[in-house]
This record gives sequence, C-alpha cells and structure tokens, in this order.
Amino acid sequence: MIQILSRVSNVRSISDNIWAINLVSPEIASIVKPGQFINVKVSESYMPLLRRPFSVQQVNADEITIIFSVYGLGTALLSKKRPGEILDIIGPLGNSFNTEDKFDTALLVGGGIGVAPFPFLTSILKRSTKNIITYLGARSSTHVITQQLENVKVATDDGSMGYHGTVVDLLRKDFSGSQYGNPKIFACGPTPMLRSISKLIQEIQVPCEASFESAMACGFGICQGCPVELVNDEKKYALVCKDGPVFDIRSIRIPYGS
Amino acid sequence: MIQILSRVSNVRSISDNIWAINLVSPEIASIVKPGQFINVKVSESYMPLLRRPFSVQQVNADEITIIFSVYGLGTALLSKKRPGEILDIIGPLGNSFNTEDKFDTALLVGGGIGVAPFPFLTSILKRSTKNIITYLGARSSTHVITQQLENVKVATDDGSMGYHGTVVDLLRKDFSGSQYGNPKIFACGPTPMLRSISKLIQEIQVPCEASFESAMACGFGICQGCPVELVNDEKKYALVCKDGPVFDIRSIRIPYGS
Amino acid sequence: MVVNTEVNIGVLKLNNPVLVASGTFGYGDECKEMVELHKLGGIVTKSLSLNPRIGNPPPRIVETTGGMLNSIGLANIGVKKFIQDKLPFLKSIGTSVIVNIAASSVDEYCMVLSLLEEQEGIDGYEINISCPNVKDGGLSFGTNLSITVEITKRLRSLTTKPLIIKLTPNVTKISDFARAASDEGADAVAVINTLVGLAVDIRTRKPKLSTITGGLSGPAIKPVALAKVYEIARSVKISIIGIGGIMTAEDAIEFMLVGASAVQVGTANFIDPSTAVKVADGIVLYCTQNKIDSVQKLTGAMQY
Amino acid sequence: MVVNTEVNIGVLKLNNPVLVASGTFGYGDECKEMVELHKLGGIVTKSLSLNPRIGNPPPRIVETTGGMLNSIGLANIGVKKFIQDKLPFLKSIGTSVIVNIAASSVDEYCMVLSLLEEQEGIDGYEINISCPNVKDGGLSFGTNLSITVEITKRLRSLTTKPLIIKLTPNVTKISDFARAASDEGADAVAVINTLVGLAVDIRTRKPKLSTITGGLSGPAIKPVALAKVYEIARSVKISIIGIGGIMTAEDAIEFMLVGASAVQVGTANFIDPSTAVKVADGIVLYCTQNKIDSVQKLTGAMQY
Ligand SMILES: Cc1cc2nc3c(=O)[nH]c(=O)nc-3n(C[C@H](O)[C@H](O)[C@H](O)COP(=O)(O)OP(=O)(O)OC[C@H]3O[C@@H](n4cnc5c(N)ncnc54)[C@H](O)[C@@H]3O)c2cc1C
Ligand SMILES: Cc1cc2nc3c(=O)[nH]c(=O)nc-3n(C[C@H](O)[C@H](O)[C@H](O)COP(=O)(O)OP(=O)(O)OC[C@H]3O[C@@H](n4cnc5c(N)ncnc54)[C@H](O)[C@@H]3O)c2cc1C
Ligand SMILES: Cc1cc2nc3c(=O)[nH]c(=O)nc-3n(C[C@H](O)[C@H](O)[C@H](O)COP(=O)(O)O)c2cc1C
Ligand SMILES: Cc1cc2nc3c(=O)[nH]c(=O)nc-3n(C[C@H](O)[C@H](O)[C@H](O)COP(=O)(O)O)c2cc1C
Ligand code: FES
Ligand code: FES
Repeated sequence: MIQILSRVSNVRSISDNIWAINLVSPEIASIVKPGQFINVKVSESYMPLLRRPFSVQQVNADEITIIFSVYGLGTALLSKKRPGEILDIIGPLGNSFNTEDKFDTALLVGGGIGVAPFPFLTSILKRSTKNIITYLGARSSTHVITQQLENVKVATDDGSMGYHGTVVDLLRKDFSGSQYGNPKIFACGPTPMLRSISKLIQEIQVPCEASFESAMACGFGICQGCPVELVNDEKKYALVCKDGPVFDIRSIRIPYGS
Repeated sequence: MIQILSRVSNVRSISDNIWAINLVSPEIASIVKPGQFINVKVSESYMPLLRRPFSVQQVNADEITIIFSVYGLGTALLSKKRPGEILDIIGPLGNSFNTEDKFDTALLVGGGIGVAPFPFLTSILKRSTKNIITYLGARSSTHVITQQLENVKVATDDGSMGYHGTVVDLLRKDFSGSQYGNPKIFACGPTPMLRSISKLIQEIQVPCEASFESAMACGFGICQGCPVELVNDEKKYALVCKDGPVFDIRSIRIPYGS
Repeated sequence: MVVNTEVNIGVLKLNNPVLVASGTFGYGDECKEMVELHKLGGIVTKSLSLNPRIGNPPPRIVETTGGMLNSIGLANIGVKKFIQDKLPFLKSIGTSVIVNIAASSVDEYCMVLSLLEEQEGIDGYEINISCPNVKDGGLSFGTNLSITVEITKRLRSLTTKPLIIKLTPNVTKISDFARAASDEGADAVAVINTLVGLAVDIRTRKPKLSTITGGLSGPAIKPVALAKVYEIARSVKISIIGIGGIMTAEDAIEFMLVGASAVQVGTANFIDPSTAVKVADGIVLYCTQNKIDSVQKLTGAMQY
Repeated sequence: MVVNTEVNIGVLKLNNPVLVASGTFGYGDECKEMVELHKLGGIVTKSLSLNPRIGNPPPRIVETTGGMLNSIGLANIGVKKFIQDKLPFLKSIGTSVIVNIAASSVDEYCMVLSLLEEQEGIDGYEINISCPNVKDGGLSFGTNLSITVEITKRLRSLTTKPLIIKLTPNVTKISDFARAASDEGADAVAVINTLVGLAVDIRTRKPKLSTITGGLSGPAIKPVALAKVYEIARSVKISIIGIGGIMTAEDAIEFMLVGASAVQVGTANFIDPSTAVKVADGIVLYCTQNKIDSVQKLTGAMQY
C-alpha cells in the first residue's frame, strides 16, 4: 500500500454515464491483484473531503485503469480530469479474489458498474486453464459494458438486450438447466444483487466470492468506518477496506437497502 | 441589480498572473456605471462558499469584462473557466464614480489590480472633454497593465519601469512641479496606497473619490458585513457594497493593515 | 397531485414552510428586484433593538470551510425607524412578517415588543436570545435558563401573537431551553443561531474578526443544527423552526424529517437570494414525487 | 536558522508539536508503509477499553460539507491485546506514545490505566471522556463536571505520567471542565473531540448513521475548535492540545496562536496519512520565515 502522485494518461467515456481513466503508476500496476482497489483524491479543495474508492479495472504495463459511473460530486469531478493531470492515489488496497483454489469454471456475475473488477480478473483467470463465463446485469442495453470480458451473457431490466430480468434470475435459469463443471462464482454489484446471489447460493451450493462496498473514510484500516456484519463470528464485524472488499458470500450478513 | 446566468465568451491571461474574462450580459452591460462591480459565483460546490466581487473593467456592447489576479481558491477557479461556461453573477452593484461634477483633469490613480475599473471609467470620461492622466503603480514592469488607458505614467517598486517608487510619490512629485488645471483624483488600489493618497490630499487639497474594498458576504446590502468607518458621522459606518465602493476619500477613516 | 404547502407554527399559519432567517435578508426591501418575495413562506427581519445599533468594527466577515463567521454585532436601524421606513413595504408583500427582536435587557425586549404591538401587519415575533456577537445580552441570555424563562414569560404576557424563541446551540442541553420556552407559553423555538467560532490570520497573527470570536453559519454547521432539532423534537411538543446551513430543498427536508415544522434559510441568501423560493419549490417537488399530499406530513417523519 | 521544535505538555516533552489524534491513526502500525512515523510529534492510540469493543452497526461514516460524521462506537481490540500486539511496535518507532483510554465507568478507566502502568514505553495517557457515540460513559461523563473531577482525581492518584483529559465541545462552558481537570492535577487538556451531529437520507427517510447522531469532525469544525481553545487558554494555565479540522500547517499555527502548545491531526489522516508530518514541516518553515527560533513561542502569540 503506497500513496503516490499518478499521472492521468487517458480519460474517456466508455458508455452511457460511464467513464474510464488510465493512471500511470508502475508501483501499483506491478503488485495489484484482481479485486483490489485504489482510493483517489478527487478534489484539491475540501469538497468532497474524503477520497473515493474504485476497483482496479485493468492493468496494462505501467498503467492501471479505473471505470466509474458519475454519481455525485466526487465522480463528477473525476470525469472532468484531463490527461496530464496528476492524481493523488493510495493503493493497492484490500484483499483480492482468490483465483487459485480448486474450480474449473469461473462465473463472473456483475451488476451495473459492479463489472469494474472483471476485466482484470478475467486477464488473470485466462493465465490458467479455467473456463470463464460472464453474466452481466444492467438497467438497459446502453448500460452494458462487455469490453475485455469472456463469454458474456446479458440480462437487462427492460429487456432491451439479452435476458429480460435480473442477472441472478438468468443465472438461476442456467443452473436449473445444464450444470457448469465445478464452478465458482465471482460476484460484484449492488447490495440487492448480492442478496439474491446469496439466496441462490443456498439453493445451488456453489462457492462464491463477492466484492462488497461500504462508505469509507480512510480505505486502509485506520478509521473503523467500513464494517460489514459477519455471520456467526464473535468479532461480529469485518472491515470492507482491509479484510475485504472480497468475502466468501456466506460469511456476510448482507444488509437491507441499496 | 439582477441575478443572472451569464455566458463566458472569452478568458485570457493579460499579464503576469492577471486574467480577463468577458461575460455576455446585455442586462448588466446596458446599465452599469464605472466603479460598479459584479458578484460572481465561482464554484458549483460550497468551496468557496461566498461569491467574489470584481469591478467591471470594460463594457463592449453586450459584454462586460472583469480582470483579476489569482489570489486564493476563488480566483484560481475563475481563471480555469472556459468560453461557453455559464457563470451566475449579480450586478451591477454599488455606487459609481461621479464623472459629471466640475473638474477639468481626471487623474486616475491605480495600484496593482486596482487599475481594474479604469478602462471603463476612461471610456466614459472620454465622452466629455476632460483631460485624463493615468498614474499606475505596480511591483515591477511585468505587473503593469496599460491597456485602454490614457496618458499613462508608471511607478514601480523596483524601478523596472517608469518612476522608481510608489505611485503616490510620483503623483506628489508631479504636483509639486506644475499644477494640473482643476483636477479630480479617482483612486483605486490597496489600502496602504489609499492611505498615502489620503495624506497627499490633505496637502494638495484636490477632490478625490476612491474605491474601497472589504470582505463581503452578500455584496448587495443584506448582511452588514462590509463596513468602512466614517469620519465624524453619527452613523459611524457605511457599507462598501451599497454605500460604496466609491467614497469621497476624506469621509473615510482608512484602516491600518493591508 | 396538489401538495398542500401550508404549515402551522403554533397559531401562525404560513403559506409554505420556508422563511428567510434574521440578519440574512435585511428588512426585505433590499432584495425586491431579485427575489419573488411573495413566494417566501415568511420574512424574519434583521434583529431590531430599541435604539439603532451601529454594530461592530470591521472586519465582520470571514469565510471558513463550508461556512462563514460573522460579527455584525446586531447593526440595525432601531425599531422606530423600522416601523416608519420598513414595515409598510413588508406588509405589502403578501407573506408572513416575523419581526426579530434583540435587546440588552429584559425591559428592552418588552419595550420593543410593545412598540411593535401597536402596529398592524406583523404576524409574529422571533426573540433573539442567542446572538454571540454582542457584549450585553446575546449569549449571556441564551445560555442562562432562568433568564430564558423570564424573557419568555414577560413577552408572553404582552402579546397574543405567535412568539418564537430563537435558541443558541452553544449549550450542553438545548432541549432544556426549548422546554423552558415551551413551559412559558412560546409558540415555537427557532433552532439554531450561530455557533461560536474563531479564525486567525497567521500572517498578521491577529484574529480575523474585530471581536475575536464570531458566529459560524452555513452548510458546515448543518449536521449540528439537525442534531439540535432532533434533540428538541424528542422532548417538547411546540413547533420547531429549523435553521442552519440550508442551501437546498434536500437540506430543508432533512430538518423537517427530524422534527421541524418550518425552516429558515440564512447564509444561503448571500450566495443566492432566491434560495428560499427554490427550496420551497423543491419541497413541493419532493412531496409530489413521493406522493405526499401535505408538506406538514414531513415533520418528524424520519424512520428509525 | 535552526528552529527548536520541542514542546512541553506538562512533564511530557515532544519532539515536535504535531501528534496524530485518537481514532484516526489506528494503533500506528497500519500506516507504517506510508508514513515516516518517527517524524510524528507523537501517536495517540485509538481509545482502548478494558475489553474489546465491536463498535456500532454500519453505517458508521457520512460525509458532510467540509467534514464527516462518524459513529464508530469505540471499536477497539481491548487493552490486553493492545499491550501484547501493538505496544511493541509503537515503542520501536521513536516517537512519543500516548495511550487513549475510554471506559463506561470510573473503575474501568482505573483498571485500564493500571494495566498500562505496568508497561514500559508509554509516554502519557489521554482520557477520552467525550465520545459522543457510545451509550454508556462517553458524553454523559464529559458533560458532567463532577464526574470529570472524579475521573481526573482517581487517575491522577494512579500515575505520575503525563495525564491529558480530552474534552468535549458539546458543553456551554468548556473552560469549567478544563479548570476541573487542571485543579485535579491533569497535565493538559486535549480540545476538541467531535461535535454531535446528524444527517438524514431523504430518499429512505432514515438517519445516515445507525446510531442516528454521530460526531462531526474535519475542517468544518475548525472555527469552533479554535474558539474553545481560546476560551480555555484565557482561564487555565495547563497546556492545551488543539484538535479540530487541522489539514495544513496554517491551521495548526492558528491553534498555537490562540493558546495550544501542541496539536493533533485527526480526520486529515484519512485523506493523507502523512498530514501530521507535513504540518510539522510547515510549522518549522513558518517559524524560519518569521524568524521565530522556537515553535513554543507560537503558543498564545495572537495579537489582540
Ligand atoms: C471497494 C470499493 C470499490 C468501488 N469501486 C467502484 C468502481 O470501480 N466504480 C464505481 O463507479 N464505483 C465504485 N465504488 C463506489 C464509488 O466509490 C462511489 O460511487 C463513489 O464514492 C461515489 O462518490 P461521489 O462523490 O460521486 O458520490 P457522493 O456525492 O459521495 O454520493 C455518494 C453516495 O454514495 C454513497 N457512497 C459514498 N461513498 C461510497 C462508497 N465508498 N461506497 C458506496 N457508496 C458510497 C454515499 O453514501 C452517497 O450517498 C466502489 C466502492 C468501494 C467501497
Ligand atoms: C468591490 C470590490 C471590487 C473588487 N474588484 C476586483 C477586481 O476587479 N479584480 C481583482 O482582482 N480583485 C477585485 N477585488 C478583490 C477580489 O474580490 C478578491 O481578490 C477575491 O475575492 C479573492 O478571492 P480568492 O478566493 O481568490 O481569495 P481567498 O482565498 O478568498 O483569499 C482572499 C483573501 O482576501 C481576502 N478577501 C476575500 N474577499 C475579499 C474581498 N471581497 N475584498 C478584499 N479582500 C478579500 C480574504 O480575507 C482573504 O484573506 C474586489 C473586491 C471588492 C470588494
Ligand atoms: C451575517 C449574519 C447576520 C445574522 N444576524 C442575525 C440577527 O440579527 N438576528 C438573529 O437572530 N440571527 C442572526 N443571524 C443568524 C441566522 O439567522 C441563522 O440563525 C444562522 O446564520 C444559521 O443559519 P444559516 O447557516 O442558514 O446561516 C445572522 C447570521 C449571519 C450569517
Ligand atoms: C473516525 C473517527 C474516530 C475517532 N475515534 C476516537 C476515539 O476512539 N477516541 C477519541 O478520543 N477520539 C476519537 N475521535 C475524535 C478525534 O480524535 C478528534 O478529536 C476529532 O476527530 C476532531 O479532530 P479532526 O477534526 O482533526 O478530526 C475520532 C474521530 C473520528 C473522525
Ligand atoms: S474505510 Fe477506514 S477502516 Fe475501512
Ligand atoms: S457585503 Fe453584505 S452588506 Fe455589504
């Protein structure tokens, strides 16, 4: 984990309201693992005050890429950065997806901007001989980001592309038909999606690692601000920024709300 | 006084650390008088929170121009505005220089960015048959802005251009030699400059209107935040934003400090 | 859907819940060219004292992160000049007129209120016992429970019009003061006045305000103000007018959800004098989108 | 010019006046890769209680204008695990180690301190009687003068090491509490802990923190913190450690000018964990530029 001034080498809109930024950071690029994130100082003033966390979407030589949807002030400011500008970032942060345990088929399940860590995860998985199938859920076709992903199956809320329904429904349907050989699910997306995956997992008994989000003050373990509740653990809470963001989905009591 | 969304038509650096912005605002351009100012919302966030006041430097048809030195956060943000952006401005604010009373020679005396209202003042004065002589003080030659001014005499602190010394010393010297015919001084600049002019006025007994500054919260008379102290007046204070910024220099007890 | 925007503050009926706060909108006439004044829920005047006050020496204003410090020192034209020069215009607007009173003694409060009682067109009084920027009265009243009781009692005996006590946040337990006001018959409390704050110019090593300390306002203080309103809402029944850092309809709705029946916009007026009008419109939009037919229903509707 | 950066907090000598604040720097080891820890004036640990505390349910963090609300609820590993797992590293850094203690009873404070007294390498204690986010103890202690007296007295009798009482700003007159601490023999007061604040999500109509209210920190509160330090500096003689919204050396110098002998950097660590190091460097630069040969001379040097 280092704090570093990193040069923006590219900023582009990759889809409806979704932006990608490339950052030159050999130090982070050389050690980051899929599922980890960086914490970005988006403003030179105190508004917003706190850094904003973003998953590393891809690594190319010296550069890391993040993608994000413009949500509030922080992401709006970020979308206005220009190549050549310098960003103060901290990373790599958090744990990562485990790509080395025993499974043959990686099922990447992402909702909305939750697709963010998958291109990098896919690159790493492709180094092994695992099968990769990617399930993407989005509001509608304009929100689907398939770049750098393998064997993509799409579900949209409005039916404008692929399956008409949620991505977890699509996954359930596929499981109810044929079975994937020795699968493991890698999930990232909004809380309601994680909650339905968690339910599905209980039905189909497939191992699943999921990336969780939480409001964060520091991102590196000093504020205790980002707990998720553990199931049956005397410690009761784990920190998303340090113990996570990736957890065995069965170990987490997923909160209600979005 | 109106609040209006005004389009930036031009942004340029006109000198060392000095910027000029043109704003399209027929409503203000058609009624503004020399010495008046506008109050500009420089940020879309709450940092800085308050508007920033700037003298109207010039008026051309539908457009007004402001010039400013980059000082803190507000002016830094302003210098990064781009043509086409929309600024929320309030104006015209304050009273104005009186160009119509009985004098034959207008002596415009400005220090640093205090030159700001003079191009517009000069345009108005040129409509009459008055003589105009402009005295400019600056730290050094790179800080001297002579555009759109008449008969400019320069004083620099470092002697790199014109008279070596303060602009008030230069003025005093000129007065001690020949006399200007029926003169009136129009002054704008930092407090120490106004204080020395005030002293000079007592010696030479020439009428003088000066533009004063004060920290401002509103700029249009509702916060009571911008007083200057009056000499011998039971009201004790006048508001820079409403009763000023232009005052007969003899009526104001000029504060110490910068 | 038509949203009913009327709210009641004790016996005072407001067209909508968004007023402009004392000291941040002058006497109403200064903004007439820029603001659709009749759309305001009400105008609270600058604090008025018996005699004119010149206020504190400059500097009176400092900007801070997300807020500002002021040390105006209750500069005002005095109640008599107000009645003569300002009240006629205020009456003509067609919105509620609340006159804010500040004083250095209990007797002075009474005298000012008595003079105002002779006038028509005043819809209520807001009593400033919480100004941090004057030597006499001000905070020394607002942080003293028995004086709060006495001021409320005396003024209550002089008027049947809506009486609003404006409280300071600079106390350990603001609900004690709200209860005192309530027990003595006030119609409402206005919460909060500014927090005591200070700023230093490290170049000159002097305080940035002539009075050294001043009052902090603006979005920086909103969380504190919300906590104070919430504390009071859980302990008294009278209406609460929420104040502190309101810049948007969202901010105002937060205040209503924790228990305010109405709100006041202060510092935001300096940045956009039409803020209160926009906030009022925004509250209606929120109600419409959430199928709430009356803004009154927002009061205390926080789920917890 | 060589600037002497040493300052004294009672009997405690610090290498420089800039510490990191409790709860905003963990136990020091989390930041070792990013921060030159030996350059800190001191590390104040997360508040430690007798037994581990799991803390409050999420959400615990909300950002506000120029600040943040937290409701961590004193989540900590407990004093025994601290002594075992964290103290060895802290001792090895070469900076002053201040252990912050929080408790739900006077006895618990005493037990924690007694356990720590058996250890070497602890340079002083900071007593948190001002946490707004726990049900038992916390603010109910810090807003109660007689409990403040009792806690200080009892702990003073147990240790000769530097004893710092950390005060809450959520009181009418903070100088009364500083005087109580001073009278009972505390070496210093640390000022301020967070202000009680609240935020509501108007979409869900729920409070944004699980505990409804939380503690406000960050640059938004700096003016309030400066006013509290100033108030105390005029009424007690013991050292003051200034805290609240310090982001830059300029901010820290403001605190020293109004009377602080040292400062703590809190929230800023979340944004830049090296803030305290940069602040310490910036203070030296300021002293050099202003021909001040010792940072101690800044304390109380405001001109007024
Ligand atoms: C480990 C991690 C990885 C993430 N990766 C990505 C990514 O790759 N791409 C992406 O678009 N987004 C990602 N996010 C979410 C992203 O951080 C938020 O979208 C961003 O902080 C919003 O900032 P804002 O200023 O635009 O919005 P704000 O104006 O701050 O509004 C943000 C809203 O979202 C909530 N929020 C604030 N911070 C967070 C947060 N850290 N997590 C969740 N909600 C938050 C706030 O409570 C608020 O309601 C990630 C979050 C985490 C924790
Ligand atoms: C009537 C009037 C007309 C002005 N015209 C011009 C102009 O034409 N060109 C120009 O460059 N500047 C002008 N100024 C000054 C200009 O408003 C300030 O330079 C600007 O507000 C600085 O903002 P900032 O955010 O960059 O600096 P900040 O970060 O706000 O720092 C500003 C510093 O200057 C002080 N300051 C803040 N606001 C003001 C203010 N309104 N007046 C004086 N000092 C202030 C603050 O106390 C602070 O110390 C004028 C000021 C007034 C009152
Ligand atoms: C410049 C200024 C002057 C004020 N004058 C008064 C006043 O005369 N009487 C009063 O009761 N409150 C006064 N206040 C307090 C406001 O009415 C309000 O309570 C406070 O500013 C908090 O609200 P805000 O954050 O929206 O500004 C004043 C505030 C400011 C900023
Ligand atoms: C997330 C967080 C956790 C905190 N935990 C503690 C704590 O455990 N003990 C304590 O005495 N103060 C705690 N504080 C208060 C800080 O030490 C400090 O007094 C306060 O945040 C004001 O300083 P700042 O504005 O620089 O953050 C905490 C503050 C924050 C923001
Ligand atoms: S965000 Fe600070 S501990 Fe996780
Ligand atoms: S700046 Fe508000 S009255 Fe002048």
